Amino acid sequence: MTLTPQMLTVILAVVLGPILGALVSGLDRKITARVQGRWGPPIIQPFYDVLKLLRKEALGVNRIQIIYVWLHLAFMILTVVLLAMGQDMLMALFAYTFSSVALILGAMSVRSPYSRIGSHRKIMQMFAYEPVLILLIVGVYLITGSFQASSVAQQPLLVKLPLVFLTFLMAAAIKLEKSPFDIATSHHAHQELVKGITIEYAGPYLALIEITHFYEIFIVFAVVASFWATSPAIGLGLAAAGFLALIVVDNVFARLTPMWMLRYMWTVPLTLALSNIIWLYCA
Amino acid sequence: MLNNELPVTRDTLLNEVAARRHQGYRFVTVTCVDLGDRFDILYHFDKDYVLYNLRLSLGRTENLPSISSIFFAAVLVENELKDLFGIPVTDLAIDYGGRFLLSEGSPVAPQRKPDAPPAQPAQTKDGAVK
Amino acid sequence: MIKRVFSNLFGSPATRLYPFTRREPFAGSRGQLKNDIAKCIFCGQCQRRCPADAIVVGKKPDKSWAFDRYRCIVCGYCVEVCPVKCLSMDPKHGD
Amino acid sequence: MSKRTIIPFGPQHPVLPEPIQLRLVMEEERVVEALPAVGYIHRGLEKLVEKKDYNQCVFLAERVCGICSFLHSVTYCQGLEEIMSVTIPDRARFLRLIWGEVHRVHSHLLWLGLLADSFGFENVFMHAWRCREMVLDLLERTAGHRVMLGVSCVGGVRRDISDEGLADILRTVDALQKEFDEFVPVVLNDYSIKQRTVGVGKLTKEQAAELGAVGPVARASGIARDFRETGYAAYGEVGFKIVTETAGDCYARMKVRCGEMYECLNMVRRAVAAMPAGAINVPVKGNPTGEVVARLEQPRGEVIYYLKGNGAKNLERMRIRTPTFANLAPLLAMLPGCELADVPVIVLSIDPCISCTER
Amino acid sequence: MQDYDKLLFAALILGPILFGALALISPSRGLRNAIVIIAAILTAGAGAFLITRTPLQFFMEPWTAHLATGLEFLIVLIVLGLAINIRSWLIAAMALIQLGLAASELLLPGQGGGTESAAPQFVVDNLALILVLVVSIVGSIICVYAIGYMKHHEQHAPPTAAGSGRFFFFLVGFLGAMNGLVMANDLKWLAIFWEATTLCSFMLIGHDRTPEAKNNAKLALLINTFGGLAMMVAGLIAHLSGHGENLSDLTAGWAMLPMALLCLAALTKSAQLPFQSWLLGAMVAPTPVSALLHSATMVKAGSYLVLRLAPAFSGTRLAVIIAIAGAFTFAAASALAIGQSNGKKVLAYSTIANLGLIVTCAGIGTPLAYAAGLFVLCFHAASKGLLFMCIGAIEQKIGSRDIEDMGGIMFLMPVTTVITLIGMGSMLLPPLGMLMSKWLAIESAMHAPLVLFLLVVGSALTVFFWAKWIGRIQTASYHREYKAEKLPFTILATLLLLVLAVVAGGLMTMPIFNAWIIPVVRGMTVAAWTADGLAQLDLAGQLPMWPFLVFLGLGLFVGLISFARFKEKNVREPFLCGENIQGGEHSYNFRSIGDSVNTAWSASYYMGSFFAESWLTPWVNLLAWMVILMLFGTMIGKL
Amino acid sequence: MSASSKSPWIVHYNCNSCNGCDIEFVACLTPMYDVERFGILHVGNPKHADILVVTGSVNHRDVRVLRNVYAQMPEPKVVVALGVCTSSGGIFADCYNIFGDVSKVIPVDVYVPACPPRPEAMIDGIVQALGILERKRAGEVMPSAAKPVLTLRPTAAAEAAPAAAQAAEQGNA
Repeated sequence: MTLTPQMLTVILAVVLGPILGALVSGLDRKITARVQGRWGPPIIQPFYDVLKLLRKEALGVNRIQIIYVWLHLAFMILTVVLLAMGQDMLMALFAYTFSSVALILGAMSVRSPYSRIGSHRKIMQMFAYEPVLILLIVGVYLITGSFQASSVAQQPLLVKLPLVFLTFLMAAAIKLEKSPFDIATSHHAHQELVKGITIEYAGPYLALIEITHFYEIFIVFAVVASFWATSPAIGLGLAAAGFLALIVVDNVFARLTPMWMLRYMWTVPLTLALSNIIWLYCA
Repeated sequence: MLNNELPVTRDTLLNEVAARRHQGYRFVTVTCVDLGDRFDILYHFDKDYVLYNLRLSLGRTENLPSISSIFFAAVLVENELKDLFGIPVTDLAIDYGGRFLLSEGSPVAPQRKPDAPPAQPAQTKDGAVK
Repeated sequence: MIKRVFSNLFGSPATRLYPFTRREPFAGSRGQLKNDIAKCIFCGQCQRRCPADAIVVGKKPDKSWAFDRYRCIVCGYCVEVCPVKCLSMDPKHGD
Repeated sequence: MSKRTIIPFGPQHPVLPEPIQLRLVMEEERVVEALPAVGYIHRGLEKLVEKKDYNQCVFLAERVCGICSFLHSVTYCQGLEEIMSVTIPDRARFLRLIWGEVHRVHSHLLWLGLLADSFGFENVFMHAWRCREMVLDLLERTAGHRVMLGVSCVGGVRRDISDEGLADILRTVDALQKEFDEFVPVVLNDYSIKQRTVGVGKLTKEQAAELGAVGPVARASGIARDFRETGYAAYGEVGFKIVTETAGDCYARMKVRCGEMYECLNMVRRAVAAMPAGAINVPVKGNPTGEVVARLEQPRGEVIYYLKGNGAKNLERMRIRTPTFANLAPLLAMLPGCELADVPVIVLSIDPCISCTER
Repeated sequence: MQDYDKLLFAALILGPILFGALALISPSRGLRNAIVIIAAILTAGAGAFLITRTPLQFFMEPWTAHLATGLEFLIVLIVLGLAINIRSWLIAAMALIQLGLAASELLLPGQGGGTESAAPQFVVDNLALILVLVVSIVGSIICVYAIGYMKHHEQHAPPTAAGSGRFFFFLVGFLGAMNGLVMANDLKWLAIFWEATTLCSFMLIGHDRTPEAKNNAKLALLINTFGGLAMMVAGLIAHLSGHGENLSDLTAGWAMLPMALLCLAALTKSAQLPFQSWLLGAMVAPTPVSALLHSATMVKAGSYLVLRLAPAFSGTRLAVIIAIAGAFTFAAASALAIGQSNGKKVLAYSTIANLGLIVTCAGIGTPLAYAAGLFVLCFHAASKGLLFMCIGAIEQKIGSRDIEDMGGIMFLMPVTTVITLIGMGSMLLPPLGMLMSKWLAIESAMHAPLVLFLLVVGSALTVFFWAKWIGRIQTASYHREYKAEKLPFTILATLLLLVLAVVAGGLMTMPIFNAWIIPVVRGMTVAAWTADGLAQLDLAGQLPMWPFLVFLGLGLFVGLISFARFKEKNVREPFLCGENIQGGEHSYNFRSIGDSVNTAWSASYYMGSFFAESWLTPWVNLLAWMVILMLFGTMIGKL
Repeated sequence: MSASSKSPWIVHYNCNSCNGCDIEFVACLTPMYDVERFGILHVGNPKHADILVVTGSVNHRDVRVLRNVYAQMPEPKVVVALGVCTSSGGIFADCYNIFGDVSKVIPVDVYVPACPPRPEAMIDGIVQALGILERKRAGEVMPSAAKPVLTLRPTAAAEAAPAAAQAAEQGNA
């Protein structure tokens, strides 16, 4: 069997994705610490965390939640694979959505109230960002005339989708559990739901969720970068800028309530994205 | 002796408390001192930084009527009396059943002097709650 | 708040990198109790005054001064009452 | 099954600094009923006065609560001084005021941090506690310990502050003032903080009076009651301005406490300037006989010590009613109707000190 | 036309009716069950055999035109009689108008000679074939399922309930009427079968004869008679204007007003907003009825008709409105489903939403959209039928259809629960059918911004109500004992059969799409379709399945291994802030006020402030009526 | 040091503490001390934690909570007890509602004495706990922490001045 460039991309994305995601996560923690006037953990801290978790005792409340955590990871990798293959973006989004749904269902399979409230909030989060993501795909389609992820490299999308880019960053804040949207779970867990949706996962299962989260971070910033896919340098710069913007927003906002999130996401970003889309229709 | 002190009995307690409320006093707290043969129960009220105290002398086995219907805020401290002194407080707005501060394993009515055996407070297995 | 964020980001963090950099404890700070046993007269004042019963003084003939730092609340009352001032508060905390 | 959600909120809950359980009954995320279950920090220390003499109990009173520790011991000492008719030296009164107000700044900063933590504003939390370190260092330099000052005694204070120490205090106060000038307006005007606090946990003036709210909770509801007005310690000489708000929500409570922090700094400045010379304590002889109710204003509100002595070295009865105990009933009135996300904010807005409450 | 084609035709339409009648008169339950099973096997077999014979055209003897007229009068009279019987003057009035219409059709000469045209009365093309397959296979399975269900139901039904014989007559007969409907080309025959399904559903919904059942049956009759009325008006106009009183002529002839009226009829039948209330009311019937109405028959008639007409109105303003109507229904019904805790109502709203999706696809009308519509139709029938059957079984076991009550069913009925979970998973798990169809639908809606927006909103909402329901029923703690589950054989067998079909179909979505749907769509000749559109269809078909199967398989495989390796010693109490009370299945108990024992419980979110049926329904109905008015508004320019 | 000791996550339970140790522990998280440098996170959920930080003497109601929290932590786990209340009850040892020190409920690996310990002392204790965590990870069975009492006996110099001692003793009697 010979390696085609496409397969190589896929393999690279699947292998390097979580590593990059973990590094970004570590950098995030370091910069956040600095922003708060602290020294902060080492940048490779997320690797330590995952390695430690993998070697901990695998505790659970019941068995069903275990299946879902694997599905959570599997569908996240599937999303990466689909995107790396340049396949249909909408389908990739559905795979991605199901990855989150799997986590939600896993958290719901226990009756534990914190876990369940967390998963309901996660559903609300999905409900809040899903339209924005689909509108992103619509925007790309309107520009390139194709749903294939490979088509984004044709031209710098940012030029025609500035507002969609902005709203995508807002959605990214939800996906990365940043303030003001860190309502379902959060890194430091000083919130009313403790750890919310991941509360009943321990040890290796939590490590799987973390790894999935690394993939998620990778996807998010890969998408940010793909807004200027014609030039890798500008794309990376864009990702870095988005990354910094997210950290700043995280640090200048309190956590707000789920209802506020719904109200906000269904008004401001949606209006912005829609107006962007509408001018593309008109153009 | 404290300043502004008024002795009350079990029968006049509620009226006096209601009178304080009517005069615009704020409920502060209840203090119980076990004198060995009787309980000395002080109800503290405050208005403009001046304390007003009602002193009730309660027999060791007597019931104490709750004032939580007049000052809701008293409900917590009355539960505490029930817990720590084993005084049966009646008509509590919220009754923790003698498990307000104490738990299983704790001594029963620990602040009650030991000479007389305590009137058994309602310490059911699971703790009765209203 | 954004101003604060950037001033923190580009300023140096406030963290003191303990245990790599240690700050000298303030003079007069109550770290842990020390007894200069050479001066001690085993009078038992400290034992009687200690609110936490952390000190047991052995009387004659077997004189000893036993200090349980796992009971001591570092209030410094014993230092205050010690008649020969053999007790002192070391500003350093224990090890 | 019911459409209502029933969850235990606490005792082991990271957003609560201390163990207390609220049994929340909710409809979706709206709280319909909240009842506290306490007793996780009940030690029974009131009874310890029978085992420890009244001088040792100064340290006991200090450890009723680790946050307002100094003010507990001061209340205790003031009570005993009243029973035993001791007049303490002027310098001791001023020192009590200085330490008391510095302590209040530390307590309010701690509270501000915890409140920020409860609505997930980590940056504010970190910054508040960073400022608080300045206060704690000041306390350690002047009193010998960061938290448990251990400087109270019946008849005055144990430890003097040198002139150099007073200058140090002024320097720190100025530094703090600079920090506050930058930081407090930012916090009070932040959009997201207002979102989380304005209109949350409303307590009307009538409710506050009715349920016996004390301290900043009462003052935020428009009840101008502050025991420092009675002029104990040196408050009469130093002068004191009461801070009140009328809205009665979490934001008002935040504003009251922020205003008090400034006021504390001013009082410390004036006290340092007016500091009289002289002894710091008077010897106290004999044992207490009689009963007294001692009251003063803690960071959280009015604290009450009932002390009864019968001529022995040990007191017969010590009874402590702390501000949080008084504020629990108002808390129960604030919770129903709020969102789950607001529960920690509301709970922390009364600045709960469960350790005080349960003793 | 071969003789055995005629036989096939008879077996599909008359067979079920005949067997239904046999079931009605059968003296014992055993015999009746046997008859139902034979009917199911025969119908399903005939349906499957039809694949080999498609396309087919049936030209009836001329005299059958009179038969049709007679039947039409008969059915309208029956409706009239029923209306008078249940004292619904509105229905009676509509029936009278229908009677008048039928009579005027006889009296007034058509411009083009009406029924004498050379068009076949019945046509089996690919579209009809798909419908026949759905009806006869899924429908038959439901009929068999009903055997076990009704045995239990007879013991628990209210004393007013009608006999099971009559129930099976209408249930099985329904399949015949439905088959007739989808194969009918002649408008008159279409109307006859259309009304027949209305009648069957009326009888089935009212089966228990409780006041609620009677009311809801009346509502169903009212709304569907309204639809029937629209259809007869359409027929009359077609007759008068000479467009030809059959679908093939209509679709070729651009007759907009009859088309709009037929669409209106279709919207009522498929319970699109604002006509959804009858389908929700139909919940009172025994569950097999719901299963049948929602998956294989009745509502599918409406969506079938829209799909049938779609090529004709493709590209017109009518199509735009139809698409909006469907998409609006999709979004609004999904939103309404969120506020429901009644499981069957959630399913009902989900049905309405998915039918809305089909209508949208028909409205969009590109090849891709058309394929998506067909896809939804097939997969929805299987999944929804399965889900209703499961919920029926669950309801009979736990005595409630409230989602919140389904907490512990994992222990009570593990088999059914797992099947239910698969059924629900098939509604949202990629690459299973429903999700793929939604994907196709959204992709095809790219050029219609409003429709697209509504679809996006709807699909986001869909996840919400499925996730919380799945979450509720799968809840299980490690310690509980699983109980052996006893299901009647017919129920178990049909559940297994259908779940196998759902899984097999779900795993082969793209092969099915490429091998079957694409040829069907490509086989149609629609003027508005461009080569570009067809290319898009092919492109969609190129979506590789293997990554999905590989990762789904891997995830499940590794997950199941960990599942099996998870041991008792790894079980911990759930996090209850440290106040857990130790011990087994009561691990959700905690100590609270005064050391009392409380049970932690977390209810699902229904977002009552946003999604309450009571306040949302009037608003969405208002909007939906506006869309309906717009539907006819587009006609004004044309007239 | 392997990954397990570079990523210690902490759950904190305050049983019966006066808050002194708690706030000092929280102070460890803040900019001045910032224990996240060691990878330490305050997770608040026993299921994610490696280190249980206990403060306060244990009262009867806390016993069950502490046991639950400890039981819900996955192996390997370490318990750090802050403050003298955890090791002996401190000043509260004689209170009626005190169950006893933490080691009567769960095994303790590190004690950090003082009332309350300084944040520096807490960091020392936690760093010590990391070593224990590492060794537990390797499968070692670690003994519970000891609480040695410092006993000083008179030295020769002190013996040489018995007269002064006796005089003082009489004076104080």
